[in-house]
Amino acid sequence: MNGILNWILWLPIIGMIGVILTPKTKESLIRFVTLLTTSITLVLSIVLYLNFDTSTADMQFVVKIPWIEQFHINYFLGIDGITMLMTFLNALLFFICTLSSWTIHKNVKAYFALLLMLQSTVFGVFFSLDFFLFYVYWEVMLLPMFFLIGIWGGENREYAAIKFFLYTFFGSIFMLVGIIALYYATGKGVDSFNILAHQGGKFTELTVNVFGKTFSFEHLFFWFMFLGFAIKVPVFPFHTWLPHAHVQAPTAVSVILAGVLLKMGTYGFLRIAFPIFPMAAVQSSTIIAVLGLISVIYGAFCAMAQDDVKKLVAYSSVSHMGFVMLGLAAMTTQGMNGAVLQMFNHGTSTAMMFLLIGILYERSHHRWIVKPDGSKGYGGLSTKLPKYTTVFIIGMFASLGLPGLSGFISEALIFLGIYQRFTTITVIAVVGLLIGAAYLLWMFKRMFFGEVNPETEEYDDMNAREVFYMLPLCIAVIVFGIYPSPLLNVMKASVGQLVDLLAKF
Amino acid sequence: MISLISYLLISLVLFIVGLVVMISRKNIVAILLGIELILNAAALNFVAYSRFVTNNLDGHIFSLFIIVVAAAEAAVGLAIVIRFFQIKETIHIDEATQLRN
Amino acid sequence: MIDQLFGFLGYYVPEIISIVLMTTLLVAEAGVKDDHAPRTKIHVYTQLMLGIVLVCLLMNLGAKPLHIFYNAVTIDPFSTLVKIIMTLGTMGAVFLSHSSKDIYSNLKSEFSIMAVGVLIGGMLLASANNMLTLYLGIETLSILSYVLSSFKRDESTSTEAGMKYALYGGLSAGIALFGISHLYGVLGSIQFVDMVTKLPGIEGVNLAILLISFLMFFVGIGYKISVFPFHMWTPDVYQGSPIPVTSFFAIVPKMAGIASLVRVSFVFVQEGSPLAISWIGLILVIAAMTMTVGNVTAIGQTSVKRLLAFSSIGHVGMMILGVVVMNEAGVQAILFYGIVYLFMTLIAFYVTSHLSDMYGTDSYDVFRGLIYKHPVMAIIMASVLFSLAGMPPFAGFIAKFNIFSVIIQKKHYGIALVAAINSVIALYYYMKLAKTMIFGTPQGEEKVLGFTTLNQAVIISLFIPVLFLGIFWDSAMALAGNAALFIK
Amino acid sequence: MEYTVGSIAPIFLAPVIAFVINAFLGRKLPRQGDWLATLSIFVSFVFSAKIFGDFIFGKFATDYFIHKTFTWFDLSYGATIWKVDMGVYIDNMAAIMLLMVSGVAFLIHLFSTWYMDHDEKHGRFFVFLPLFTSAMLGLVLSDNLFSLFIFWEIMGFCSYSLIGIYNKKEKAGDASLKAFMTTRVGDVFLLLGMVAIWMVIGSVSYVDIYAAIAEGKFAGQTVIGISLATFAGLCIFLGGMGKSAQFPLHVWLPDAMMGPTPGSALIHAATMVAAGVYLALRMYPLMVLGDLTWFIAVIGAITAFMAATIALVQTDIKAVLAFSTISQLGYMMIGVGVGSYNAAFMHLITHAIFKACLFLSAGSIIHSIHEQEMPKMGGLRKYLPYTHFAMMCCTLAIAGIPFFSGFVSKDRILGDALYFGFMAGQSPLMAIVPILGFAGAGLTAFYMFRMMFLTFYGENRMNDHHHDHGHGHGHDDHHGHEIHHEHLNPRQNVPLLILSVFTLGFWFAGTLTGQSFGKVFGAKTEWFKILVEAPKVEKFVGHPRETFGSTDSKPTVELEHAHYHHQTGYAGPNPDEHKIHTAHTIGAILSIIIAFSGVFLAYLMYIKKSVKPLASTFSGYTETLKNKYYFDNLYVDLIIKKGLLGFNKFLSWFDMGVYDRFAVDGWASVNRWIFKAAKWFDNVIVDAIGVDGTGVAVNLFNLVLRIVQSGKIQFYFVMLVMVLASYIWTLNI
Repeated sequence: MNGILNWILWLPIIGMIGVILTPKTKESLIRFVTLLTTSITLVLSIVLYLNFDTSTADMQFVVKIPWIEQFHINYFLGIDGITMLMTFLNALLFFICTLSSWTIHKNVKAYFALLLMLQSTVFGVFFSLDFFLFYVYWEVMLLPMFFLIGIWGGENREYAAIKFFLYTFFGSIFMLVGIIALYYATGKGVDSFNILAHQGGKFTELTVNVFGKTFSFEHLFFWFMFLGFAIKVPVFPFHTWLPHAHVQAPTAVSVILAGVLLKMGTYGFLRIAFPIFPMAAVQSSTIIAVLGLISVIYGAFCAMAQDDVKKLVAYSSVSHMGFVMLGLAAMTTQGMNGAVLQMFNHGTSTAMMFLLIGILYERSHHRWIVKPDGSKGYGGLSTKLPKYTTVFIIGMFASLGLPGLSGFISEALIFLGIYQRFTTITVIAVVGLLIGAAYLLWMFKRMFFGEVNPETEEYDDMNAREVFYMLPLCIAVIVFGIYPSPLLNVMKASVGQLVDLLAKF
Repeated sequence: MISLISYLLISLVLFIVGLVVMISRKNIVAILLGIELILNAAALNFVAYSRFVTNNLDGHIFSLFIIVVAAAEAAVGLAIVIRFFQIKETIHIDEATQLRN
Repeated sequence: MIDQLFGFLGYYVPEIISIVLMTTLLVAEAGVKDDHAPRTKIHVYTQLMLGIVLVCLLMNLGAKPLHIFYNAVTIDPFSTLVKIIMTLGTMGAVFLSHSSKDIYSNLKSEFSIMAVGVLIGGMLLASANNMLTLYLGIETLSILSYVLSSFKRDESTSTEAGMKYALYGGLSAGIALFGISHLYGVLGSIQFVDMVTKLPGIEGVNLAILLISFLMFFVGIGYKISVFPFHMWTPDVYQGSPIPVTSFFAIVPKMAGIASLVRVSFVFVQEGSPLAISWIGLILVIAAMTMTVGNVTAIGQTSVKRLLAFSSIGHVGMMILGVVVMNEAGVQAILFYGIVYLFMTLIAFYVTSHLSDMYGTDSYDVFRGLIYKHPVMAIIMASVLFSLAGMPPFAGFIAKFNIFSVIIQKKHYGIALVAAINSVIALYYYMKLAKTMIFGTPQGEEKVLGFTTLNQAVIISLFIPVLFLGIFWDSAMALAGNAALFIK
Repeated sequence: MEYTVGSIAPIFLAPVIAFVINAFLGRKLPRQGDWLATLSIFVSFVFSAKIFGDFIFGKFATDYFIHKTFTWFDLSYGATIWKVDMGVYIDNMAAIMLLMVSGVAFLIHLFSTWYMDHDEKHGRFFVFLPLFTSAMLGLVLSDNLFSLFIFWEIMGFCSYSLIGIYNKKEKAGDASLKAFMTTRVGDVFLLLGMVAIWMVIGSVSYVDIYAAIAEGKFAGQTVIGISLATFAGLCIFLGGMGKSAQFPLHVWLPDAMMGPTPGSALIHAATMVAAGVYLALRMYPLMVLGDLTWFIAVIGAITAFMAATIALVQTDIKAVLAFSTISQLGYMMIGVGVGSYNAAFMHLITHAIFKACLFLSAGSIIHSIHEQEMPKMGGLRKYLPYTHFAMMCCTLAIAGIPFFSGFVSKDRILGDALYFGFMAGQSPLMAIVPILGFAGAGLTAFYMFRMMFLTFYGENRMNDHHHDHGHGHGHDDHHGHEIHHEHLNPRQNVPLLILSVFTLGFWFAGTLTGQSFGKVFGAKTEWFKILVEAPKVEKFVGHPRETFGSTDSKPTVELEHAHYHHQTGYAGPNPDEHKIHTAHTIGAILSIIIAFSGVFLAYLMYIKKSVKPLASTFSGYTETLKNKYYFDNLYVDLIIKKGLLGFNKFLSWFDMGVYDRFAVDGWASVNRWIFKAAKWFDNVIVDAIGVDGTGVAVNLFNLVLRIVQSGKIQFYFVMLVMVLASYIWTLNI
């Protein structure tokens, strides 16, 4: 069982090599190879889930191989509850994205190769427990994203790709400084790059001197890490790369971006920033909460103003990730669990939204709710595309947090958590819920109600393939909305441990 | 009795004169001469120091090497200047502003 | 006496072979007419000899450090490793010169002569152990470099470049020499070992003179490695010179200069030495300024050659950060960076040279849509650009990582931040080029021609280390560490 | 009495199953599965009836209740124990509610099978209706605010879907959006209040909340400055206001009539809108503790009166009913506020029945003549006799005519309101509660009979060939709008008749007049009054938590006949018993007089035509009424369109156009400016600095460097020497 992480991590790379070896002309074969790889990965991740021991918060399925002896850098993999969910989400979304990318015809080979590479790197980020390995994956992940956005994106793709790349790189370079500082703060010992070994607030007394001013080591490097992760989330002041990237990226990439990559930021907080710098985290939790609150409200308001439906959903993920930040800032059992659950649920629901927008885009070749000239972009879709409408309603209500669908429980938990520490913020944050419903329903009303547009006439309803790949998400959204325990039981030990740790400071 | 200081002063003067020549004169050959002046200042220093301070031959040898190097440098420099003149038909330094951002 | 002279010749074989090579080349060049075949022979011969030099150097790599020829030169793993890098750089440049159209065919073997000459100077400089050797090294490097940079005889730009280089070099060398002369006066010797012993006792006027003259002396090295503010000749010369020359300049003289900088720092700047106080600060400021100037100026460039030139300035700024920390780890980082930098620079210049040969210009446009014209070239070039920017999984990241690691170890967080910002800026302009190659749509549909399998083989074989050292870098680190061990 | 999952779950699950089946293969089923939905509701009706029987016919004591829980999910780890329990809480109130909901829902389903026939949305309608019913039943069954909130929202979703079911109509979309958002405003507050309670007392189960109130756990707790009880109570009541369309948030209910009439009957008349009142009743002790009763009463009074006035001028029959619903809900809130707990609940039940019946009758009219505008109707009495009968019963009931259910409940409420306003020593301002209440009662009688007269009486005002119908020989012409002479159709009329039977007063009062004597069907005397009481919180302290499968606890207290204190709702001897009695008597008399005068006025106006209709007399005021006091304009045009959207547009412009452009990319324009300056300064600068990412500073620096790099070698010399000098100077020796 121990090697399974290796398999999940490297299978996509094997698949990528397979894709590269397939001749350029055999496009269907290439698609098939990719699909095969992703589906095997999905199966493996389910096997992983079945063998996962929910009772313990320790790392499981650990793989540890020395890599660079001199620096004590190891090839060190392992998962706990939080990562388990992310792993499953990642496997699922890539499987679905492969199916949804069936309609890609430009440069198929390169596309799927990059897609598989992306999957492997994302797995790497979630699995790696060695700081160096983590950073390497964190950075390498940018390369396939850069090319996927830049080559298969919309008309303004280069700008978006470069912006995404630079923004993230800017954040992560600070993270690198932090990582190295930790390496020396722990005396270059055997565990200097071991993430787990750093955890538990070992650095509360240290101080550092920058440009002649003295800072607390913990605070300084907490904020360095914060920068790296907050840009990824993205939290309010660092969010502007997201709309560009989302609007320009092809459907599958938006799905991955919103579904998994944003979670890497919050995952970073859970695995690195909070456990390693608990004191700083607790002391600056108010700032995080305020930033999260601003993201919630600001994102929601901006989303409401959008005429481009994809941009709207992009801003909505700013808002929803703000909820995650609120939950993290709460640092209570409910808040943290809610945050992690929200990570998963937002993954599924937003993925649904982006996929659906992609499906619509393939038919209409535009994404205007209201065209720049003021005319309706769509209209009467619900009469024309009944199946599509049903799925859309499920996805939409899931992401606006309708009870009975997945989004609600996580948001409720986050509210319960945040209320205990920041009452006022909670009171303000409910506005986010309100607007969150408003922009989605308003969009739905403008797109789906009313008489059928002349151009809408030609659209045909979701075909079998599309239904097939939307189905798992619908099921996930509904089932985990009614019965979240399968998710919560997996994560609660790991989260609980973190909460207990933070409670000490 | 000529002391070390006077040698140093002279060499300093030479050095500064060389600098000034290089900075002020527009004639490339003159600038090359400025380089020579600076080198000679250094050479003078070496000899003086080895005479008055260190009492070993290092300085003398060094100065010999300097002379050789200066000759080589001058040769190459002049060769390039000649090419420059053949192309531009001038040796005015401000003509050499073709390379710039 | 005799054995002091000849006993250690064994360790000096590489230099000797190079000198022999240079002289033989001179003779051969005199012999041949203006046709291509013999030049190929000469080229092959050069490469062979350089290969032998390489082998000898590799054999020296294990040797304990020793000062030979009455302390004139030091043979230690450090200098040997630097020499290896330089030799590889020379081989690359010579190969490039042979294929490049930027150098007149009748001058190709002359290029080899000059290159080998510069290599000899570099070797001298790298293992210089007294002021005389050091000075001679610098001058040998410089004088031949002047010739190289003015290699396109009847192009005004090239000549102008050569002339500027000559004048600027002359001035810097002169100032350095003036400084050296006063150092000799104050410390009473030109042997490093003897000078160091005198250092602690210096005070008063002598101290002032010492400091000033040491600064002047630093000008000599500084302009060779073209650090701010002595870098100003660099862009013009790099622009004016033919591409093979530029690539050569970007590697060999820089490595030699850095080597001597390292040695001088380690010899003179020790505990209790009066220089120690100001030296670190000086290098810190210079490094920060250099990398910032290099990267920021590189942003604006449209000529890829200039871009690479400025970026090389930026990289030098990165490298000399390794000097700041004054320990083996720093030197190790520098050497590793040097190795990686060698391969990356060579590939970058290869591609640029070939494209500019083909299209007659080296502007961004010739790179537009390269992925469709020559996928292999484009992918390798893109990877190298990301590697230069310090992206994993390429070796450039490891090099950067090591530099960061040593400076943070000494808690220079401020400079670490500067370096961090710089690598973001660097990433930006490298990415702009990569973007042009991969996202851009080519104007013409024509494929890239004339990029022979040999060239491809060379590029790929140069690329392998860039990738390999990015993932399994411990062996190379161990090598560099071993070389750095005996620096003191 | 043993209750297991098997005896309770079907109430909730049967409709759910129907929903799932209809949702997935409804199209394949015969009649798109409407029979299945109806059947499922009947199943839950049977089970509810069982429970009702157990509770009402003497099996249990007054405040016996079933409370069974199971763990939904559990976040406990290590020392921290935290889990979310779901459960079932059934007391008398719940039992009655269950019977009402399932019964009414069943009849409405039955009616819908006729009404929705051949409707394009038939299938979809029968997907959402059972889902809604299950949610409503689940809400009644649930033992805590959390699950209540969940079902609450699901009902909101069903209402959204049913309002917007005719998705071709743009207005349907608007209406559904409006309905969902307006209720959502309340809902988020409800969530907030729930969270507040949860995090302080550690649970939101009714039982625990009551116990906490009794133990004084709320004492001293404050939220953002207000006492917790007030804050939470207010938030929860706001939720109720949203759902029950109380005064500021009432705007959505009239528009909600876009949906099919039976849907409106079930959701927007009988059950869902009553959920807000139900919630207020459940949380009554909290309201008392938070001293919110006066607020509830005032809101209720305003709503009751305002809606009644608006109803005066409506011409659409469904609109009249909609506003009457709002108004009646206002009465219920008054009842809650003035502490006539059981009257309020009774009114909820009676109103549910007669209002459902009214809507169904309206449905049967509309479906028969394809017309909603009352001025175009008239004289339908002879075509639709059964409908007329049913509707007349209900109108009598709602108008508060004696012997009808409406009188029984409303008169008690008004009586208590009278006491509350004048005798309970409240501030004189509270007098508006009874005043508005009675005024509203009169108006109600008036507009309801106005509706009856306009619809069923007088001459038929439809176009000519309909007149032919009037003369009875039009059966063979095939024009669009025929009035079929109504035959007794089991699916159309039987539900109406059944419902109309239950508009009689004695079912609820146990007597005909509502005064206390006599026994009916062996039910306890005045069963309603006795069985439904405000929860006596101290009884819940330390009550054992039961999970499913464990045995029930025995009845905790024996029967009590005492009235309970009006202001607190706590049991105990009441000092001013007689005052209340006088208040009730006065109230009864007053309301009878007012009701009859209202009816009489309507008669004069619309039958006798001896009094000119309102519209002509106060036309200005009529305009205001026609525009519903301009609430829609205020909300939609001003707040939403101008305020919110404008702000959002600005914000997103700021985000992309300002923040992103200048702070992040840093510089588009600044950059261009730098170039201009540079060109003008020195033609050194030839090409564009990069496109993105490095910020103004870098570019300025770049500019400087480019100027320095002038290509003049001697300038380089100067720089060199200067820098060297400056270095030497920094050595400061």
